[in-house]
Amino acid sequence: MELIILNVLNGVSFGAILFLLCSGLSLTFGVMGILNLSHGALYMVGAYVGWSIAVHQGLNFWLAVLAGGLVAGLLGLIMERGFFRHLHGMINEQVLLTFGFIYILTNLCLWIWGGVPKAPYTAPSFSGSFDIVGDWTYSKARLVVTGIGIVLAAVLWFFQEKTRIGAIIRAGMDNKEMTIGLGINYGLVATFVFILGCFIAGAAGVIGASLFGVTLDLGMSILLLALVVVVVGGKGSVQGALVGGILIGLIISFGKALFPQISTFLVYLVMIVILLIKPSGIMGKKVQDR
Amino acid sequence: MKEKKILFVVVVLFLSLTILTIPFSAGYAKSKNTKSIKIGVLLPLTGPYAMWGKMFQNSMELALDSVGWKVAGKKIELIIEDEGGEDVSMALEKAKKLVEANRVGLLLGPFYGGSALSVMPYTSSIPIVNVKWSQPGKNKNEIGNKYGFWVPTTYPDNTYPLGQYAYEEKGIRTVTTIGSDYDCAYEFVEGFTDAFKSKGGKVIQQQWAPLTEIDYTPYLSNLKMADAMVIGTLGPPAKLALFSQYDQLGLFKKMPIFISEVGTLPSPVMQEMGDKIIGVKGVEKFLTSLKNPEAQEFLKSYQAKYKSVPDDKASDAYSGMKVVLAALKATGGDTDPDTLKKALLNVKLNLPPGPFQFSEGRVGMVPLRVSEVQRVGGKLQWVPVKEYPGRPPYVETYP
Amino acid sequence: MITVKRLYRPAIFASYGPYMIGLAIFLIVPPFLPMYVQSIITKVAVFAIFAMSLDLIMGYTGLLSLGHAAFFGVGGYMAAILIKNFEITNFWIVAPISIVVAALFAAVLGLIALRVTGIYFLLVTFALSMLLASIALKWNYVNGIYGMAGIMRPDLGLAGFRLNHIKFYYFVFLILILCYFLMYRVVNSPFGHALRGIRESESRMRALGYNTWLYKYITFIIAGLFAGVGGVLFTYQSGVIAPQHLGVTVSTLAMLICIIGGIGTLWGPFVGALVIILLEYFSSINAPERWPLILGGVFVIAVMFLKGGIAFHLKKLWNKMFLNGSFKG
Amino acid sequence: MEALRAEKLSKDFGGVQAVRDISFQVQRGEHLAIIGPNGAGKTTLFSLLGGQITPTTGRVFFERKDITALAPHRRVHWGIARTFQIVNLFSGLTVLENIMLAFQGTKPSRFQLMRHAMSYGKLFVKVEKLLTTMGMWDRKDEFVHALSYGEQRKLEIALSLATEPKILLLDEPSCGLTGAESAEITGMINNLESDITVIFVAHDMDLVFGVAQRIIVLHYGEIIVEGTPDDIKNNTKVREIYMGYQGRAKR
Repeated sequence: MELIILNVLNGVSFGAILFLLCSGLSLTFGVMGILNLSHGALYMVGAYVGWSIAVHQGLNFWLAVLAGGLVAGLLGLIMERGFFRHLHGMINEQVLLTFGFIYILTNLCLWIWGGVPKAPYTAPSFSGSFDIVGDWTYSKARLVVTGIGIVLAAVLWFFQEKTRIGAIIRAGMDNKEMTIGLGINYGLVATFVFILGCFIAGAAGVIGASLFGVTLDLGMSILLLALVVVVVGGKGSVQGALVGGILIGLIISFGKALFPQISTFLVYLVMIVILLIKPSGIMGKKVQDR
Repeated sequence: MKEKKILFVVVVLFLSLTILTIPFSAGYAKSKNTKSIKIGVLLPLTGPYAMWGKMFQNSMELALDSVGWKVAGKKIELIIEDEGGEDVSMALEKAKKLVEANRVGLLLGPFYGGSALSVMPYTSSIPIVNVKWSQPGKNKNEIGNKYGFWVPTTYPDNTYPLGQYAYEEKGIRTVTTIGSDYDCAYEFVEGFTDAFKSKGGKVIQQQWAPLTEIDYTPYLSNLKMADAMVIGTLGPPAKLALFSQYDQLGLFKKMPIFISEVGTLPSPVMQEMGDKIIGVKGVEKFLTSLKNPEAQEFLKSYQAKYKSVPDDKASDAYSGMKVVLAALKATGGDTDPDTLKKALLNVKLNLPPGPFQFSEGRVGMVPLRVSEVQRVGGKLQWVPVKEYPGRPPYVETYP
Repeated sequence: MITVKRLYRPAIFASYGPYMIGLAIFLIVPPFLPMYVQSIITKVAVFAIFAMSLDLIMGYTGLLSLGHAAFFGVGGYMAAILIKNFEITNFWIVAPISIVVAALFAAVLGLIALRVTGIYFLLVTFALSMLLASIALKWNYVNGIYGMAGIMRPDLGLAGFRLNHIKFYYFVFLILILCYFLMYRVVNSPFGHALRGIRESESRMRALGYNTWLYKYITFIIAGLFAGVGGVLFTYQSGVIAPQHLGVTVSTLAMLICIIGGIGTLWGPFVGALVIILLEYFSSINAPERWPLILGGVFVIAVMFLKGGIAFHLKKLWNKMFLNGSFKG
Repeated sequence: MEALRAEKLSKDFGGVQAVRDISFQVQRGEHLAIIGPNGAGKTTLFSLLGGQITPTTGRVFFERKDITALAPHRRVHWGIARTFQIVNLFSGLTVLENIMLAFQGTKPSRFQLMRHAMSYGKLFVKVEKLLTTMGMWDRKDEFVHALSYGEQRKLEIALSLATEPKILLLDEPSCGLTGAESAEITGMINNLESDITVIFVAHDMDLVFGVAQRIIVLHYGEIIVEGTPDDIKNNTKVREIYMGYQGRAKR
């Protein structure tokens, strides 16, 4: 019995991390139609920056989260202003450009932080564990992560559904020309959302590092999972990223426990099935076939 | 029009860059002076094992400093290439370049198992002596290469003493194992379980995680309770995360951990992990707390030159270069494959891990030490608890 | 009443000049290069074939695939399985079977991938190739993560004729010319023109009586077939085939080669392959620790500044010199 | 001889009844115009005939054969060609290449993999004839994106003519053209071969009365009037719909 509870907790907390990562990717993909493959690399950069602040300098964990987010946001600004602005609608150029950034960012991290992987680091109040069922204990850090995930989901949902900027974003996703036609400086809003997405990726990196630590090929392995979640959840919707993240998290954790051999195939299989049945994802907007 | 000009300049610059690099390296091949001995080295400078690339380079250069980069009156030239990480075909391209362009006398490395397997057929077909400080697996076409030498012992032999120790000294009767889903981990676990089962121990569960695994918690919450948990080896992404996840599930109190490579927990990481890892046992050749003179001398000179603590893999590279230098001294600098092979086979040397000698199957024999993480003078350290003398591998080799 | 069979007959040298010069360079120069550069140039030829096959679906039909390496890898793996596990060494048995298997995979995966369009086609092809890569990673029959190594030069079944480095290079170059010729015919045939029509406007093509899905499906198979040819030759050239040769890094490399070379022209990918493979190799020699930085930088520069690719600009330069500027894109 | 018949065609998009049980017949060689204010369902009806969308209820017959579920590209082979309201051409290709593609659309050679596309002498003769009649032969090497809007509209019609259709569906052929250019289009339609049936949708009344032999007026998805151009001219209901729009609605 506890096996099921543990696996559910594992799935949900891993799903929360995936949500933290994918909410940014899903927003930038939905709002600007840009598939930012270097989103995973921003997550890794955030985690490394967080390590420098929290462990190397020994400062407060939440300061590290902020720092990780800011650095990733700054990189996002440079990427958007410098490059993506010129590549609207040219999908394969965007894919190549972002892939180039993965090479650059990974090697820069190797250069700055060296090759040694960093152990997981977290705020002192979150390390350790507490008893839940039978003689099993469960890590506080994972629950904190789940909590952060839920809180961020609520904030982003509120931001997207209830605020004025949220309305503009959703309008832009449905019909970009019309939104611009209404005199809204959609370019500025899109840039803001892109930087926000990158900020969330960087912050998620630090929060994720409290569970997984940081290594050089984190950028690529986390990216593959993020793409699956964005597709399953549906692009452009925060709820989609949350549902997609939790679903994939559960599939992975139960997959590893019950049939470890095929857990890696499972994830890609689910992605392909969803793409075929409902390309716009579970919660995604209907895709107009322009 | 201005924009067209920039484009044109970029294109011309682009093409000249590529054309330029060809003659540069082709010309490079012309410098064939026989006065110096050229040693080609393949190191993982990028990719998942980049952390060890720099360390190997430091240790090798340290060993060469000790002989003033000269042996038998000839200068030694070290040519280092990046073996790349995931793309195993790159290691083969670089090996060809080292052999054909730089005319290296012998080849050191590559380190990653996949790259080693792809380079092996090439080096054995030339032939050229290929000394490696990565551990050989039981894979026939790797260990069967007649000109291949391995300074460390095979995977199973490395963990065999740990299995004996667990059963005899610690009274462990049942174990559960976890490792990454590739043959290096399979063989590490196999070495432990062979020894453990031969004494009568029982393996109640074996779990294998994908190499790119990020989150081990699902495997840990799926653990069956046993006397101990054995870790084969884990893919780079999150091997350290396993220990903190193990702690977060409160398992350190329930089940001691045996790991197959002390290198999994290098000293800077140990200080970060803190006291939860006290009591973790592992097996390795070189430990900073060893007392023999060669070990202390290596430790002091490494720390003096590079300001960081060397670990077991650094000692392998240092020992590898020392063995090669000894053999080259014996052959008077001649790198003919057969003479060099004979010289390497009868090298007997005292190295940081202890007395060293190659087995007939060309695998290094050094004493192995089962050791434990303890807090010594405020710092967490691997402390040797039992030493097993070096002996020929129990795994089949091909002299 | 014009009865000329072919409308265009411009001066022979002006329109075929580039081909002649390119051919001359690649036939005469290699014997003088050191052996390891020869094997790199062979790798250039292999990736030129692979990139051309991607250009068929990306440049001509306008389908963006991020999983084309799947067929490249399947061709390579099939050859490795036949050589290592079945001990069939004759090239004329191994190559055709592997190419057909690659085409079969394209036929099956095409049915799945072509149900969606645009960015979702990109994602489905990406997921399919990663699925194949994770299967190869786990499958002990193909040696798991280390892949299959130790594959020697192909044995052409001619007694006493051994393919050494330079002979193998000419053999691969010959196959490259053959593939180029076949793809050139396909691209300039009515079928090829229909592909360009589909790239420009698929709805218009449907309104003119073309079953556009069938065209895309056939092209997907043809491209898979030629990618299989590239895969087989890659296995012989590099001596090893591993799971990451099925994955996204090789697909993106092919995409970069097409973009830098110039999509929509067949010899663009050839120029792109020459530049990228040489750059990747020599930058990793000259800067062992920092070469990914250089390669990543090249990705970015190429995408931002080389609109249309090197081939486009070379052609413009060529036409300015010979066709006194009557250049059409 | 009956060329095309629609029986109780209706189509609703999620509750919105765009077209409601429309039935009409067209004889071979006849010129039928479909007019009506915006949003009357003209384009929907047109897409139903062209096969781009399938009807919710009702059937379409071509020479008494049921083609309701026939795929659009198959309909072209049977002889039904259509043009698009928004110009939909191959802008990256030359005029000649556009026309060649159109001619090949229904020929078996369209799947030919090996032979050079330009080596079809017979096909080339037809292309040359069509382009000269359209007066675009001298523009044949021009890229479509370099053509003027009027030329693109003419090319749009030329493309559908190139499929040698029995029925030509024209979706607002003169939309956005100057008076002179639309007169040219009217002349072109009138001197088509007599056995080609033309069904077209238009707002330009000169084109309608200059070409149509019969007119159907749609309003809110229903046929309200059907008849010769003269009946329509002085039909009170038609005047009310159009006039009503200009003046204050009486109701």
